[in-house]
Amino acid sequence: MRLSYTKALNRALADELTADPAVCVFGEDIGAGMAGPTLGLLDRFGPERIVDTPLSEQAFTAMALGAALAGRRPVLEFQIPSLLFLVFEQLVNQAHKFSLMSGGQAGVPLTCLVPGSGSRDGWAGQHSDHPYSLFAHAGVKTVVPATPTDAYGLLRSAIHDPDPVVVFAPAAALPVRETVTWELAPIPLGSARVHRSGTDVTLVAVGHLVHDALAVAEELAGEISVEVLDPRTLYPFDWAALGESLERTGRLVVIDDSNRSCGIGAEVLATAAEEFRLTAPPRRITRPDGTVLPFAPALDRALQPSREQLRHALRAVMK
Amino acid sequence: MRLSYTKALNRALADELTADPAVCVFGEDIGAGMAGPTLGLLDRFGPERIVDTPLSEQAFTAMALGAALAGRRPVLEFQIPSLLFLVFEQLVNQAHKFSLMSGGQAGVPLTCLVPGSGSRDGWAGQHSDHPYSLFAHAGVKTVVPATPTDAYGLLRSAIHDPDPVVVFAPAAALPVRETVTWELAPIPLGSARVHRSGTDVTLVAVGHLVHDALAVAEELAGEISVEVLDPRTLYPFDWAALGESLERTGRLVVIDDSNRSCGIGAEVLATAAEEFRLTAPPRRITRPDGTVLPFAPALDRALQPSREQLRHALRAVMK
Amino acid sequence: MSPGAPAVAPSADTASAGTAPSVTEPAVTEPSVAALDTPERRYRMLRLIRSFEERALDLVKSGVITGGIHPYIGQEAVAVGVCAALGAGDRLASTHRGHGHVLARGLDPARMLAELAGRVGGSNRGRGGSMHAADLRLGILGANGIVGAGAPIAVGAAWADRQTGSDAVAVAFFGDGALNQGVLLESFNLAAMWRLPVLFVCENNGYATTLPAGTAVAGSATGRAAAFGIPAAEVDGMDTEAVRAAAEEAVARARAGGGPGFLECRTYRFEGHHTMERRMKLHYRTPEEVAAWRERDPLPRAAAAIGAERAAALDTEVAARLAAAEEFALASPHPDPDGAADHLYASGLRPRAGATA
Amino acid sequence: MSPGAPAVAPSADTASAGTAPSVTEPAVTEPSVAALDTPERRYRMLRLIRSFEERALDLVKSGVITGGIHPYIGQEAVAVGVCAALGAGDRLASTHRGHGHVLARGLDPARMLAELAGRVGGSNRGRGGSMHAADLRLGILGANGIVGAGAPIAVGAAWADRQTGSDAVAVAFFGDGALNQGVLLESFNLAAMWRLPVLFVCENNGYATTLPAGTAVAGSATGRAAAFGIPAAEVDGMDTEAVRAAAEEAVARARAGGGPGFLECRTYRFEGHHTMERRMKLHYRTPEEVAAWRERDPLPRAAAAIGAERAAALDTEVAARLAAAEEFALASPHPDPDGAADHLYASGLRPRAGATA
Ligand SMILES: Cc1ncc(C[n+]2csc(CCOP(=O)(O)OP(=O)(O)O)c2C)c(N)n1
Ligand SMILES: Cc1ncc(C[n+]2csc(CCOP(=O)(O)OP(=O)(O)O)c2C)c(N)n1
Ligand SMILES: [Mg+2]
Ligand SMILES: [Mg+2]
Repeated sequence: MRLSYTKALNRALADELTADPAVCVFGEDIGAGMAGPTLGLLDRFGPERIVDTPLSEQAFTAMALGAALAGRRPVLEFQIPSLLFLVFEQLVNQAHKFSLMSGGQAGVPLTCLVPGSGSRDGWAGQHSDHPYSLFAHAGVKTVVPATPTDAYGLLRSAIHDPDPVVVFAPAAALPVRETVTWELAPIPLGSARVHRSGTDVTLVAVGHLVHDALAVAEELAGEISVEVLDPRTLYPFDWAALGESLERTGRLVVIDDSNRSCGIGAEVLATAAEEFRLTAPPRRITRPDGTVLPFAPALDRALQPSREQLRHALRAVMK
Repeated sequence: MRLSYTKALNRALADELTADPAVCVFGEDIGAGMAGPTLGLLDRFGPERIVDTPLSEQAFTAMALGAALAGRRPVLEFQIPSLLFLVFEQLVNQAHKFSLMSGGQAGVPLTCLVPGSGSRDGWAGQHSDHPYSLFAHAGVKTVVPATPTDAYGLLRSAIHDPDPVVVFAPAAALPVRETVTWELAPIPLGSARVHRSGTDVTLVAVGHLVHDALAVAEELAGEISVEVLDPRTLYPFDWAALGESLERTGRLVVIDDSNRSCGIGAEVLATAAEEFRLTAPPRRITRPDGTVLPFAPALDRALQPSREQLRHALRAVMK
Repeated sequence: MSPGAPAVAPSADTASAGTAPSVTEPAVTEPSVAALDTPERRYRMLRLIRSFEERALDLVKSGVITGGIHPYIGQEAVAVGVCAALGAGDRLASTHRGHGHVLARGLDPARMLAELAGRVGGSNRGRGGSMHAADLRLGILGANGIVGAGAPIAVGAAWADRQTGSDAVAVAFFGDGALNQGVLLESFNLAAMWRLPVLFVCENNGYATTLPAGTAVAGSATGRAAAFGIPAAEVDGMDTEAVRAAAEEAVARARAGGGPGFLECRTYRFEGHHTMERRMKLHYRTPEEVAAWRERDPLPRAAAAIGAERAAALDTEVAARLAAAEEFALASPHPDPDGAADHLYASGLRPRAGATA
Repeated sequence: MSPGAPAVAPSADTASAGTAPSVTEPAVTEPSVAALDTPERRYRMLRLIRSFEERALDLVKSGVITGGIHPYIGQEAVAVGVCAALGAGDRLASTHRGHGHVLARGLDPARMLAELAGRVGGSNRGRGGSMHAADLRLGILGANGIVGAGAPIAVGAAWADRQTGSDAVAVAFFGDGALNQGVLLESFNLAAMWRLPVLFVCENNGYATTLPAGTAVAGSATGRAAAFGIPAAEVDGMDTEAVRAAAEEAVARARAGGGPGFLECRTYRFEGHHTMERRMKLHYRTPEEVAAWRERDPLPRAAAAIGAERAAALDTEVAARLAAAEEFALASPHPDPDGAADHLYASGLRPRAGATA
């Protein structure tokens, strides 16, 4: 079977909706399946479970929290990554905090899905954020799948999880297709995936950058043996997998599409510096500090992590 | 003169209001001066410049952006740190991005002031956040003064700055008083302050933790020579000052009251590991990942950075 | 774990106590909602709330309650009148000034007081405090530290309940200040558009902290709700029976599928916004205004309806109950700091500590 | 730098060009607002917007414009009617569907087209694109990528202008979808409470993307504004003169200190929500509905008022202007990637790069 990333999200939703009557989806234009992941779901599951919402992100996010407390497992689709800014209060200050503040009376099984995070050509400053590190800081479970199989498996686990989870589907990963010969299955949150083993450098790549990482690793294969590690879940992070890899390589490069300061790249470097074996100074490739992506395509690309920067960093840590 | 931290903020506001008729203040209960920094300002400057707002944080934050574009320099007071979550969209997606998106047509000189950030005894989960790292990630200028003099000088510079700035006044620093024998003056954003020189370890401390850092450094003086560096501005960070200090010490400990993952502590460790001289693995002391502060005082304190942890970390990096 | 079900993750507090039941553990028996079906029971609840708050004020002063509270004194008729209109399966979302709401719904004052004292016997195991009291078994979706935040949560619960075929109604309490929060207004629209069984209860006590409602709310509260197509009524919030009558009507309509309702209860808080206010010199209300509203105290009115003697007997009963509650609260242990991060994740995920060993 | 003043930070784009003026540089002369004081001028502007959008659709198809646009075609009467009511000192905040608003205000179509093509000659130096077109010298506070976000910005500008003693008015354009954004409703309250000179213009084109307004907006748009005490009128948004008359009345009242006004302009977009929609099979509107609204196209009506001959002459004039605009846009250079982070901070702060050398 040839599986596209968007279709994988679509199947994960359909499978969870089928498996558990408590699952429901809220979002804008999801009946029409505009963004892809909800295509055909309205016909199959009806308007009681596939709920087209007015443009009231704050209210419907808090509604999802209320519905979760009443026994549902809502999934929310957001058309733009920065819409998560609009619901930061509802997600972080309400949903994330409910379990502890209530003394463990209930979890809040709520999943936010952003199909098309990061830069999309021509969408400019307010539509091109990749704010996953904000949620990793707040402590909301944060998932950034790189491949269709992972997108399927992680979204299912996210929906199944008793806590709020945000799933970022990078725009640049949506065109990825995979030939799937095995049965699709849930993939536990918090477990990394080693896409390629190597002995010289551990290259941690996030989301769509996994594919760039693999391409560059292949390209430099004769020169440097690069292990490509995809954390898949940024929070909780699979520190054990990172530690094991660094035990072998001792060298670290991270490629991460979020802003530099206090991004997940910083966290990986910091934890590695504190706790793991490093034989050379680590490197990270990120967006610049405080990035706002400009509209013009060449400017937009100039502020995103590039393969050229990655080659340079890999060579630099080998020196 | 004996200057309290809150009085310093109050004087900075009064001095900026006096110096520049474009400065105005928006916030809740600021006419009554409930939180302290605006005490007496309504009487002095009138309701046209000291504006008590209804509970519409989103609208008045965006209004401040509009007012800034029309030539004003608004200051917004927020009663609770998490109210910044509520206005994340207006602050980050609108105000921060305006300059670049407009091709440099205008800056947005808007200052957000949070008097009483971090834990306040008994205020529990939704009132005890210290979310400065979120803004450092987003790229909004972020200031956390530790002392009354710094609070005065940095708030003045924040108001004067042509870009949005968020100023966190940690609740635990508000009781600090200082005997001031010099004239108070603006302090430039982005410049760190070495409170205490030392040769063994560079201890980077944020906000109220500067005072804990100084106390522990003093206590361990016979054992370890600790340099206490207060960045004062978390974004932009004074990397040059950190580099210089590490050039001398080669060892790094950070104490930071934000959540561990992707916090400013992570950023300092990451940048140091990448760019500066480190002769031992660095350490950071933070809140745990994803912290929600529980109500009971002993639980609340158990999740905040402690002097005991700091002593332990300082000794650990010396091994 | 099934969603919404109590998630009892292992806790340091209880781990040390083993599995043996202990007096300081939260009650394991299913609590039941308060019966408020007679004037006596309603009067008793008014008194319970009033006396609870008075006791809480003392405990704030003595330092047993850390951080202070937003006292509900003066507004009791609203909580009691509204909760009297509810059935066992209904739910409510409360506010920063929530003690009255949760007590009127049936939360045991002993567990509420233990919560205020930060003890493991508290409704939230000492994790929530005044602004987060919750008991999902009673349909209490939580007090809330953020103004306006509870309303959409109630709307969501109402939506979910309706989907399962239940005829439950959800109540959202909020103040006049919340009328200017965008998310509340968004909630009006969703509830109205989808004809959800929600009762919006605005407790207009005239002020949002120091800001008079008259300088903050353009138009009227009822007009605002009505603009979304929500039937809206103004009620004397100092009159328990008037509130109850209006609430019963709105609840019945909502239960029957008639969509949301809105009540503006005109009321007053006799105390400051928060206990902190006692330490400040604020002048936003005149002593005359406070005195005039105190004349309209809901308790004497409710007492008159049942007779002084009966009221006095109930007062005694309440006093005894609260004395026992205080005893329970103060006997309940402080939580173990080792369990400070307990319950952070319902999945049992343990966060990394703030420092490495 | 003084607040609000154009902040012209050194840019890699211009640095290489030295100080010599160049045809591709943004015009340094002060632009002026469009004169829309006669039926001819209004017709010409309707045509300019229509033809601009048609040209833009072509350029999206040919790939010159990256990412697509939200076409304004069909709604031109609203932008032209409203902007005809404004004076030089007034301001406006626009939306994701903003080309019509900014052109009607006087933004040079050459600079707008250059912006859509991502060139340095664009209104925003190629940094903003379709959804962020701004020109502060014309009082254009920016299009906006977030629904409802522009309104409070306009309210803030109105507040600031009034404080300085100016009698300027600020217009906020938004769609029917925005009526359900909390921040917009909060803005109604603040504008009403403070009697600010704001004109809220709701372009109700019947849909928020695929969602019919009838299933999204409980009550009515005008009723919602009226509930905040804002005089509200429904207008035929396909009739330029009707829009202008209603806008003039509201602007005059606001200018005289009478507070905000609200217009619901019933209109329709002839194209899809976004050019992307052409690639999808969506069925939320019937062909009959689209055809019926096309019958009400504002251009023929405006043309009839001035005579076919005059209209044809203006069409020719507009065509020439747009041909020149396209020429300008395509001749304008692409910005230098080295300057990608230019203008991020008005203070001139340069962010750290995403990779170390
Ligand atoms: C969104 C938000 N803004 C501000 C605050 C701080 N605050 C807490 S209570 C309050 C006043 C609330 O007034 P109202 O809604 O009338 O309720 P009341 O206190 O009168 O019961 C304020 C400003 C908050 N908690 N949440
Ligand atoms: C707050 C927000 N939610 C969702 C979106 C995605 N989005 C962009 S335009 C649009 C529809 C807007 O409808 P309306 O306000 O009626 O304007 P129209 O497109 O009809 O002109 C949506 C959902 C957004 N940009 N901002
Ligand atoms: Mg009130
Ligand atoms: Mg529309």
